[in-house]
Amino acid sequence: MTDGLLRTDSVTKRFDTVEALSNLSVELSPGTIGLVGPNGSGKTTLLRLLLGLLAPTSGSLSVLGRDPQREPLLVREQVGYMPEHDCLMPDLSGVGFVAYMGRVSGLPRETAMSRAHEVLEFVGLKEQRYRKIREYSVGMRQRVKLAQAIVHDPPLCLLDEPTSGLDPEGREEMLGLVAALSRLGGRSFVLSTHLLPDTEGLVDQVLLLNAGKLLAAGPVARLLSSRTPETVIRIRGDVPGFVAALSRKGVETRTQGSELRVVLPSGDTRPIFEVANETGGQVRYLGPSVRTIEDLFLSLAEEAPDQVAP
Amino acid sequence: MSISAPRYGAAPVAKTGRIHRALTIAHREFNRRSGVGTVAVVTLTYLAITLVLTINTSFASLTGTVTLATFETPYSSPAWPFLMLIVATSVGAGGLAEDVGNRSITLYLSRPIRLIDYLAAKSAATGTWLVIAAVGPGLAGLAVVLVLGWAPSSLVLTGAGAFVATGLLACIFFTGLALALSSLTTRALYAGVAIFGVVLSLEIGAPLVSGITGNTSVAYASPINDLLSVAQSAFGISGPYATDPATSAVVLALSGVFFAVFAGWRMSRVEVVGE
Amino acid sequence: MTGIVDADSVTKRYGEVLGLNGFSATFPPGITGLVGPNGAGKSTLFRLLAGQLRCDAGTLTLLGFPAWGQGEFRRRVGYCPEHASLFDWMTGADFVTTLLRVDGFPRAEAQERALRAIETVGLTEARDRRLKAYSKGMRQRIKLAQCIAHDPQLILLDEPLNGVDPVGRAHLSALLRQLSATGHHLIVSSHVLYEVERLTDQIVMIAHGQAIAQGDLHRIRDLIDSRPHMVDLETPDPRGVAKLLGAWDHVVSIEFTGPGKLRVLTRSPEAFYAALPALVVTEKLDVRSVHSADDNLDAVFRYLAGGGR
Amino acid sequence: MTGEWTRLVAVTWLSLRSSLRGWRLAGLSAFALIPTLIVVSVASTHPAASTLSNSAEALFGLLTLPIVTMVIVLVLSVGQFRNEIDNETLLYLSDRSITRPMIVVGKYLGSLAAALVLVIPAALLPLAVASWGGGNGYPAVVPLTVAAAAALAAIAYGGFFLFLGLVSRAALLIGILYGFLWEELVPLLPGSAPRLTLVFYLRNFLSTELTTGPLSGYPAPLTATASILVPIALAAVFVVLGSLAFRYLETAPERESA
Repeated sequence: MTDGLLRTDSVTKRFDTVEALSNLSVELSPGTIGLVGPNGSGKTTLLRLLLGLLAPTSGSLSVLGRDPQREPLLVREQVGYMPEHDCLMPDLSGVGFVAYMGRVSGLPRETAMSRAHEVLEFVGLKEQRYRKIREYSVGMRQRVKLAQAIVHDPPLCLLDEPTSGLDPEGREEMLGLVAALSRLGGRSFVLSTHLLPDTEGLVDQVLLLNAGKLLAAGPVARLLSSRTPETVIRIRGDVPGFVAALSRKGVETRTQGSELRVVLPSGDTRPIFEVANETGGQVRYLGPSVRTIEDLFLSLAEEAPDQVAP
Repeated sequence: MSISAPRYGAAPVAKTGRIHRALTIAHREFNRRSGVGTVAVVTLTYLAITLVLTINTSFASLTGTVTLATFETPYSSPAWPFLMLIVATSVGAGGLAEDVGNRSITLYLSRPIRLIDYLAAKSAATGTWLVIAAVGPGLAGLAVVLVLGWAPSSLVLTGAGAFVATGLLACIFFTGLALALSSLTTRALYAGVAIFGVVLSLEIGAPLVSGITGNTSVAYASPINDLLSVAQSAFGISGPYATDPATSAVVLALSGVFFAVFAGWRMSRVEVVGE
Repeated sequence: MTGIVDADSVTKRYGEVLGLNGFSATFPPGITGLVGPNGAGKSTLFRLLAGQLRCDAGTLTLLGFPAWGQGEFRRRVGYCPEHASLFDWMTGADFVTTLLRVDGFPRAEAQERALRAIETVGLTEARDRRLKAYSKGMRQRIKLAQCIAHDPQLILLDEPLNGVDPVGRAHLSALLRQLSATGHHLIVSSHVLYEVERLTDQIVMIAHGQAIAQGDLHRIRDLIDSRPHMVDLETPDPRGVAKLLGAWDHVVSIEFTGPGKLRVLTRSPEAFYAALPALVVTEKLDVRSVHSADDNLDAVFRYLAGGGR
Repeated sequence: MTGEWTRLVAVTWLSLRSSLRGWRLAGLSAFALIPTLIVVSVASTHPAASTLSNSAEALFGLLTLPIVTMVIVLVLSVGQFRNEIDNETLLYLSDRSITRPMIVVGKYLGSLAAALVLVIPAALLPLAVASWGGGNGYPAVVPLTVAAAAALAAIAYGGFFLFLGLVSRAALLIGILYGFLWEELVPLLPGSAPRLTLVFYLRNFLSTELTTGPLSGYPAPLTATASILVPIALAAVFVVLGSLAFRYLETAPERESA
């Protein structure tokens, strides 16, 4: 697949005096893409530019080979959009709403209706699809928003903070839905989030933004490789004592939340159990650290906010 | 939760065109307005206008003096402007305001339609309701008159033409006004207050000014005055209205279009915000 | 025993929907985490405490005062609501100052306190910008500023970490710990357990409108350990390790789940983890990884919340 | 007690400022200017002096009082509580140490001040334009009475609409129906039915104070004092009712999570 999915060419978008995006140049191929950055980093602006809802102040974009400024309708026929904020029509039933959005996207009435049933069943709203949207909970609303974004079977879906406001279970389910859709193949996703763990194991490419500037972009595997392997330990018991004892053995630890991170020479875990045995600590978790997108983001954001990674 | 992915039917379907998409929006907007309130107001309009029309025609037919002017009687009642205002408020005030208020405007704009399609659809829905309320009752009354044989069919036909002409004009003006005021707020009822306030102020102010100053062109500023002037002329009455009916008609139509364009301008700026 | 907040069989219904259903808990001094999924009743409890709602049944007191009522004691309470709505047309400094004035502070003092609170939450640069232009994270922080500006004894924070990015989250956590260190009592709700875990040991768990567990984390950890655990081990010699572990009487079963992998089911996780290091050291085993999906708060939470259904 | 005073001033000032801003201020100001614009356009044609001053005065009874004042007070007062309950910003006030009646009074005074800022010029500017633009001058009693009637209208309608917005979701709709149908149509009825409208007392007041001119012809069976006291008493009743209602009112939205 050589066809580019998205391409931005030194795109800058300014609102009055605020530069929401600065000189952004990326090229992404089809797949599942994580658009990651803190709030206000320009994620929503980028999505709106891709939809042709905003015009770039300078630079140019292409979505599925088309310029969203010049051919907005052709682009939007190929793209599904799930906005971050609440945007539903409370007076419609779930199925009525999704079918309606399908028809506005150009589906004939019958097709729209049968697809609305299908996608609502898929997002887990089979039972509630005839109820009015105003009675839906936060999680159900989020699912309806996803359903309306995929009802017209677009090859590209832009999902803006799909896990926003959901509890862990709801988040897992929402991400599970996206994973299931992307496994089907043939469809690309851009998933924007400020919760970095959301993207783990789900996306194959990332685009990291901070304050409107590109931190890094490209395949996850490439970005995550290239660091000394660490081991993660979780200890129950006298943690400071454990750390001190380990340090006496010449192994330095880094504390991250409730976890300890160490670099073990040649991956030998024995010192850990020895120290645990001495200090009476329990080894509740032991395993190699997987370098996460969160680590990557934090280290890149600290290192050089202005520098564009390869 | 079991996950079974959507299959999306068998073959890719042929997409419908923009007109069809706009019609879908119009249809939904029309249905959304068919709540109890609107239906009650429109029913009231039908009852009031149809009754006044048939009762007056029946009296006139007793004395054998049914003319085109007889059919104009509903417009002479002070209730008529109020009815039009209430209908315009209940079918038009929410059109854009509610979509901006619950932010579903974002969904419309992210679909393969243009803003103009969306606005045209909204106008069509509001306009259809207004036509139903402004043209329908007159025609219904005339149908009764025709069935009961109180007036010759040629006269009834001319009367019908007059109702259609004035009703369409009222529809153009109030649709534009409702859209414009609806685009200024996120709450339908504020738009409703504004519709009442603007039209009633003009209705009181314009004749006053033109009466005192003798400057008849000021009277064109009152839409109700314009509508009544057009109606009287359409029904063949050389009435008390000092305005030229043709000019009044042009003023109404142009201001309706102007308001609609203004609404479009407002909506085109609604979404242009940062995160 | 009375705490900072005492709830005794508090029930709150919204029409037919239950918000709280016989919620009883005592919130001790210091930071307490109120943890539960969306819809569990966290926001309902906060709104009751903030005097926005009235209990249908039960008693709820904060600082010894009934929660439904106003008066001077409200100055000793700060509330930071979950949702993001603000007086969008005001500037940040204006917003906080005005609310302090509503609390009866004279103008000069209100301004001074507002600036201090805004500095504390790190918004000094943005204080003269309109709230409309604030990002989600900034809104969260200005809400916090209005909540702490009058130096209240009790601070109620409904999902303060929601929508805040990792960097901001670290700063905010530090601030909350500092507030607690300076003698403030905090009740912090979250649906993300590990966030609260980093903040405090005192937890009240809520599900379906009821407190399903409360106490310090160790007690809740004991709850975790009171259930059987499935522990996955990685070692180059799974059979050898299995033979040794099989001799322990609390080990129920051992399964070989792949090359170099085994899964141990133990009835007593506490005993298992306590004995494992000694075994590894004395038998010179090479255990590369230890992992159990049952050993975290999420697991116990699912277990407890599921039981309440 | 100084604390109470500070609180009241803070809420009043907050509600005044939130009432007069943005598009709403622009719209309402434009609205308030309509009578003045009308008088300006009349004056520009140089009519007879008495015609000009009479029409400017008459305009107050025809347009400024029943429509312009009504719209301004309706929009400003109904939203005081309703919008803040819907936007969930009311809690920033109601979770503080201020008592709830004080919030009601503060909001009433704030919205009243905002209404007066718009309504008094709307009432007086047309008279001023008429005097300067070639009309007869008015005796001092005319602008004073007109301003007092406008203020009285703001006081009375403001109290009622504030109360409506506090207790009803459909406050604006009820307000429209009351303001444009009840207050317009009931005065047309015979007998003592018009006494059920506020506009009756306002007109009574105008006609007892002014003995000549277009505003002197309304039915005036009551004394000036009575016609002043009734609207003020009504406003006081609604503010007190609002304070009582607000003490028992839950100000959070009726659901668990937003």
